[in-house]
Amino acid sequence: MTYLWQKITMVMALSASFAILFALPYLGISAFMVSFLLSVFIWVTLAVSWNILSGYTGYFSFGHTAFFGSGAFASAVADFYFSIDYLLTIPIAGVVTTGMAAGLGLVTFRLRRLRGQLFALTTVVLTSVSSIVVINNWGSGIVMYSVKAFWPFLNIPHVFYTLALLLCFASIGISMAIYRSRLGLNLFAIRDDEEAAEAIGINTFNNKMLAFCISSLLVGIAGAIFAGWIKYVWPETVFSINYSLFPILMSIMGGVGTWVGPIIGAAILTTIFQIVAGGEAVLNNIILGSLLVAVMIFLPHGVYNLVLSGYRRIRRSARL
Amino acid sequence: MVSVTGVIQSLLTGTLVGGFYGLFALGLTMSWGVLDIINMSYFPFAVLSAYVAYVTVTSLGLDPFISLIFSIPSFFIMGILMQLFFNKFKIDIFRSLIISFALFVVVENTLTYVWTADVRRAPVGFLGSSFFIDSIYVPVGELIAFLIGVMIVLANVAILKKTRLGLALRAVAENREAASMWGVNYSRMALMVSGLSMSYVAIAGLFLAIFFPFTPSHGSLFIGRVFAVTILGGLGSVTGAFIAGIILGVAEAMAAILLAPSWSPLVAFLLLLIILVVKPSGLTWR
Amino acid sequence: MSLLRVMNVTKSFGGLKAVNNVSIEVPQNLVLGLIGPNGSGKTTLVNIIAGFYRPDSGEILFKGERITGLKPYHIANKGIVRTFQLTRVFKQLTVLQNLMTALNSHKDFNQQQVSEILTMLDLQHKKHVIAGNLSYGEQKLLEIGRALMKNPDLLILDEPTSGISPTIIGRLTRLVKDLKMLDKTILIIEHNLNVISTICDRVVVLNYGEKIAEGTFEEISQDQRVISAYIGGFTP
Amino acid sequence: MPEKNNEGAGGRKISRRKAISSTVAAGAIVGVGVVAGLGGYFAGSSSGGRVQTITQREMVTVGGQTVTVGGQTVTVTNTVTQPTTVTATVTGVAGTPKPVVIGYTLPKTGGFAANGIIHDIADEVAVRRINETGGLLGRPVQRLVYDDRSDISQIPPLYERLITQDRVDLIVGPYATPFIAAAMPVAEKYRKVYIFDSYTLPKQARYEFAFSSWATGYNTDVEWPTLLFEALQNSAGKLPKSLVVVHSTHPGAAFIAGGVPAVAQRFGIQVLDVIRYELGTTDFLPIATRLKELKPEFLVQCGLVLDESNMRQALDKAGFIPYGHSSLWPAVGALLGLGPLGDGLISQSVFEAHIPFTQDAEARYFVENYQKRAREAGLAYWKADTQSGTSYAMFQILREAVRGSGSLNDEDIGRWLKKNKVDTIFGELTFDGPNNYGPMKTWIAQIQNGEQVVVWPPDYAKPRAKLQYPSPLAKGY
Repeated sequence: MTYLWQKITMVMALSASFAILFALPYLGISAFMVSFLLSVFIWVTLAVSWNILSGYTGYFSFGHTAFFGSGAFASAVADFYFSIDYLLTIPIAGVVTTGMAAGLGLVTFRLRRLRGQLFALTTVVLTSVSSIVVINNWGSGIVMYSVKAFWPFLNIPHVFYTLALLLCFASIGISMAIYRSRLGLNLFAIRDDEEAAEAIGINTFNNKMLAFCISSLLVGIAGAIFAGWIKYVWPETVFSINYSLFPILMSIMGGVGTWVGPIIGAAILTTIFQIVAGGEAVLNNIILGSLLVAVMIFLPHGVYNLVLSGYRRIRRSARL
Repeated sequence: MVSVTGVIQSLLTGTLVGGFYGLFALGLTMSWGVLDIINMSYFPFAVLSAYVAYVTVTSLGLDPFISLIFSIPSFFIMGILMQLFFNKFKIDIFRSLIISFALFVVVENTLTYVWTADVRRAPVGFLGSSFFIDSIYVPVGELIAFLIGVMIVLANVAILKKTRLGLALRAVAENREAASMWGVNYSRMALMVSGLSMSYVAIAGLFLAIFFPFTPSHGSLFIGRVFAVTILGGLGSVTGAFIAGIILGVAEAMAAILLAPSWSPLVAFLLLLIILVVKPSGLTWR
Repeated sequence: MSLLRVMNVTKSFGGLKAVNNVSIEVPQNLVLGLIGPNGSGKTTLVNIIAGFYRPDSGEILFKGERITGLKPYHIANKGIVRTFQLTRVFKQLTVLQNLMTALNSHKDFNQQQVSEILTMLDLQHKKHVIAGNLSYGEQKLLEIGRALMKNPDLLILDEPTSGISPTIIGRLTRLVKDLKMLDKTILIIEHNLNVISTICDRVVVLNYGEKIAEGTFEEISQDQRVISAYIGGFTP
Repeated sequence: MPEKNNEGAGGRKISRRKAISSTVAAGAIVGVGVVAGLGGYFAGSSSGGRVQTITQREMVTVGGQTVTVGGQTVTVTNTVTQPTTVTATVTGVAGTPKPVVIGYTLPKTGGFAANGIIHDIADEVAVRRINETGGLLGRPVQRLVYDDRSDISQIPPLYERLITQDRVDLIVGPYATPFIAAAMPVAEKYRKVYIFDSYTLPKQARYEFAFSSWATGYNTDVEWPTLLFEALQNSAGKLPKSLVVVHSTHPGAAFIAGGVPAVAQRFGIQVLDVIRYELGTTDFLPIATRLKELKPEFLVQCGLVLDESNMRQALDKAGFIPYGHSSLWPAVGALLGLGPLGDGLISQSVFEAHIPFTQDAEARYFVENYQKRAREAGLAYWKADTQSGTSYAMFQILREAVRGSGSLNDEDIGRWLKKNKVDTIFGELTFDGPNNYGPMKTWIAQIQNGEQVVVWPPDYAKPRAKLQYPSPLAKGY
């Protein structure tokens, strides 16, 4: 009963906010807001997808850079060299990154001992390996000023905004679904005690693989959309360590392991970055750093938890 | 095409340079493996130590190594303070990452504020030179860095084997709860370890100043390698990290001379991967 | 016929033979006790049965079907569920969620079964407590409950009474007795011989990885080798 | 699982918890939009507000009445040295025309900041010059500079923000090729005139109003090596027999390196090897070792910032230094830090602080003021050179174009630039070639006893300066 009720609210809330965000550009918000929100969507996607694997299973991944960069380049190369329609390159990018994830998973998830560490390292390795491969082939980057796509596509207003929005909500939906599903429970079990999970009959390997593939798929697509939007794909930038680091920070800041946390974290951090861009950049960054420390001290479990407990307090006071 | 001397040369220089990577990773492996703290802030702190050396050389006109007299103690204290902070607020591994990243940002930008983002280079005299054994060259600075690394490793092994602290360290590295049951005063030991790690960082930073011209954001260049070395060496294993560093260095150097420099990191990392698949525990020598 | 047959299983770590050519039969609807001094290879044997270790030699048949070297989750789904010596509940999940993990899908969720098990463990009132906040003893109970959620054909309990308070030991023995009533087949490793004597139909004694005796508690308590294995510390 | 951790005991809480979390979640999702929106808007407006703050220092006279401009973009470095920041608002001063705001981004933090600060100072000087010479169309000029954190994903939002949020009158390019490339589509989208200073992929600057203040020439990958070898032939009177090309994966560097071998062959020089290294490489010993094996007479390194000085040192350690060593855009400061070892390194240059460049009054103004400010800012290498020169010229070009076309309309400015010549601190520039590139005006410079001087071609070379080749430091043959 309650379950059904809150399912309904959830769906309504999601679709409502989607509708709002979808409409925003046509309600004449400034183009800056459009492209800013776009970058927010991409960051949210990255944070949420990181959380799907690392937040839920506790397997720490430093590999988002690899998937993001590879996704971006997969799309750029397909579009520029093989002149494949841009829209088609998006799924291609997804396939490529998922393949990478599957390969890495096959290597690491099979090994029993020191799972966490080993996985962390292999993701670091994957990052540098993929970036080096790309650098050695398309080191000077690819300029996509003329994105090849079937003609009406480019005329769609705010097309990249829409794509990013769709992806963002897709990943939120997926993350939420997993959180509530059997898969989610398995992943939490794996995070708490992998051997016990095996002993109770959970196929840990498959579950981890699934989570990893979903996560990397989302990141790859994000990369492809980023490529089309930024129109200049350069290894140094799409393989920047930020794409590994910031999703982690965002998730932790928002509340790691919850499905809402990363969304909040991403929104907040991206906004802060915009704010500190103006004026005395260096001082702003110092302030930003101190602020992060404060957040982590006073909100040990992330912002989302603060919101939750705050809500509870209201409820309680309301009841009295 | 490549002569024997070339290969030997690369082996040598690779080993020495790898020693520097190992040296750089010591701090991280200690704090990650023993304290469960992934301390990103070590990178800009290393650069800070580099600036200290820079000032010692340019303003005071002294030998860069003099700077250690100042930087090691102060870094040791900073490490202790940092750990006190982490203990006070019971920082777990996740939050340690974000907090130390915040510190990363603060320190790096403070450096930018003080010294500007401009490139600095400390004139290092003979440390930048090299001597020759027949046609093989041995860079002095790298050699010294390597030797210091070796000394630290040996000292560390001695500590682990002989002292009570060492016992405690091993116990904690194995299993923290158990260790605390056996009456290891974790928090005090943590202070010690954190202080040590920071002093290692100070040393690494000194060599940063000796080897390269640097900017406040120079530490970031090493994040990838240092993480790889740390994890490959086996978290908490100083010896492991150092050896992992050497493997990385040699692999890079060999690849650079046999294939192409632009491919060398790839070879190095693939090598790490292979080693891991063969020996998943990492090169844990405790 | 017997549910589980362990045939000449050997497993060695380095030089040491942890389990040496051991054969055991676990008959249907019986509680079999597995005892022996520390390091006699009891837990190793359980790990082999549950698929955590691969035996160097020997075969394991379950319901007449060969399960040697299958993955642990596979064996668990075939109907052998084990608990751990140091309890391993999912500390960040609630009691209910812990039980749920044993199901293969949310669809199999059965309110009645859950409440039955919770009553059996008497943890009904703690349904939504985070497992990590339970007492150690309660965690042990929960772990068994989690195993029961799978309605295993064979339940393996690894030292259920180790390191818990006498009161909980009482609850545990009662629990095992209840299970016996329900005709469950149980393989139980135990130090506490009172527990063994009260609940086990048959007992197998291991020492230095070898089976030195098998029979009813009375029989083995007469056995000279068993007595010498437990130097004196053995009073039925 | 924080969310669960603080769940107390007690029944029927599960459903409520879920209910709570779902509602909160819903809020959060809507929050994304709202938070972001507010944040972004606040960011925009707050900086918009900051545009108004001004500093005493830059008080100037325009059309007889006093106005004050330009405090907005004071960098850390000059607030340190010039704390006299008085805040009043432009609108507060009676009867002043509204200032012309020129918006762009610079890497003030992160990997590219080392050169970012140089550009920032040069731009500040350039803008002050514009204001001292009557502003633009009688209106004072001020810069609105955002920090792109050396992160390319920041570029499009920031430029959108400048154009649509802050509604700046004009924009110019950020620093470094990839960033300039990333901002170009945005400029194109709003058809803003887009002048930039440090872009090295001329073939890819396709936007019709894209203008480079750095006259690299459209075929710089052929023209520059040609000039280099001509310099060797004529100024030094000697060509190397063999060379090795070592280049970074930086797009501009790789582009030029790609052209070198063909040109070298045309000059009858044997190309022994082409070695590519990853951008951000710090350890050059392997490359040095390899060069020691190959023993080329000449080394063409296409790298940037620190690569050359690292390479120099590695070569010295390896005990092999070629007769000649050329590079593209080194950080001269770092090279001078090497002492004598830096001497003899050849590199590209469009401007050095010596005759003939300093014969031009504008150039003298730039040199004096830039070097003063750079010293105040505490830069290790404070001499005016290519980096700062192109940066200054960028604003010169904008100034001339606005004054020439007599309009702030981007179309007019753009069309005027395509047709006319512009006189800059390094001579006359034209934008009539493909992708608006005129002929190459990039020269051969060399570090000679502790300072970088242009040595070729003669009409730009420092008097009596000759290209030194072979270098006396050469060893290991």
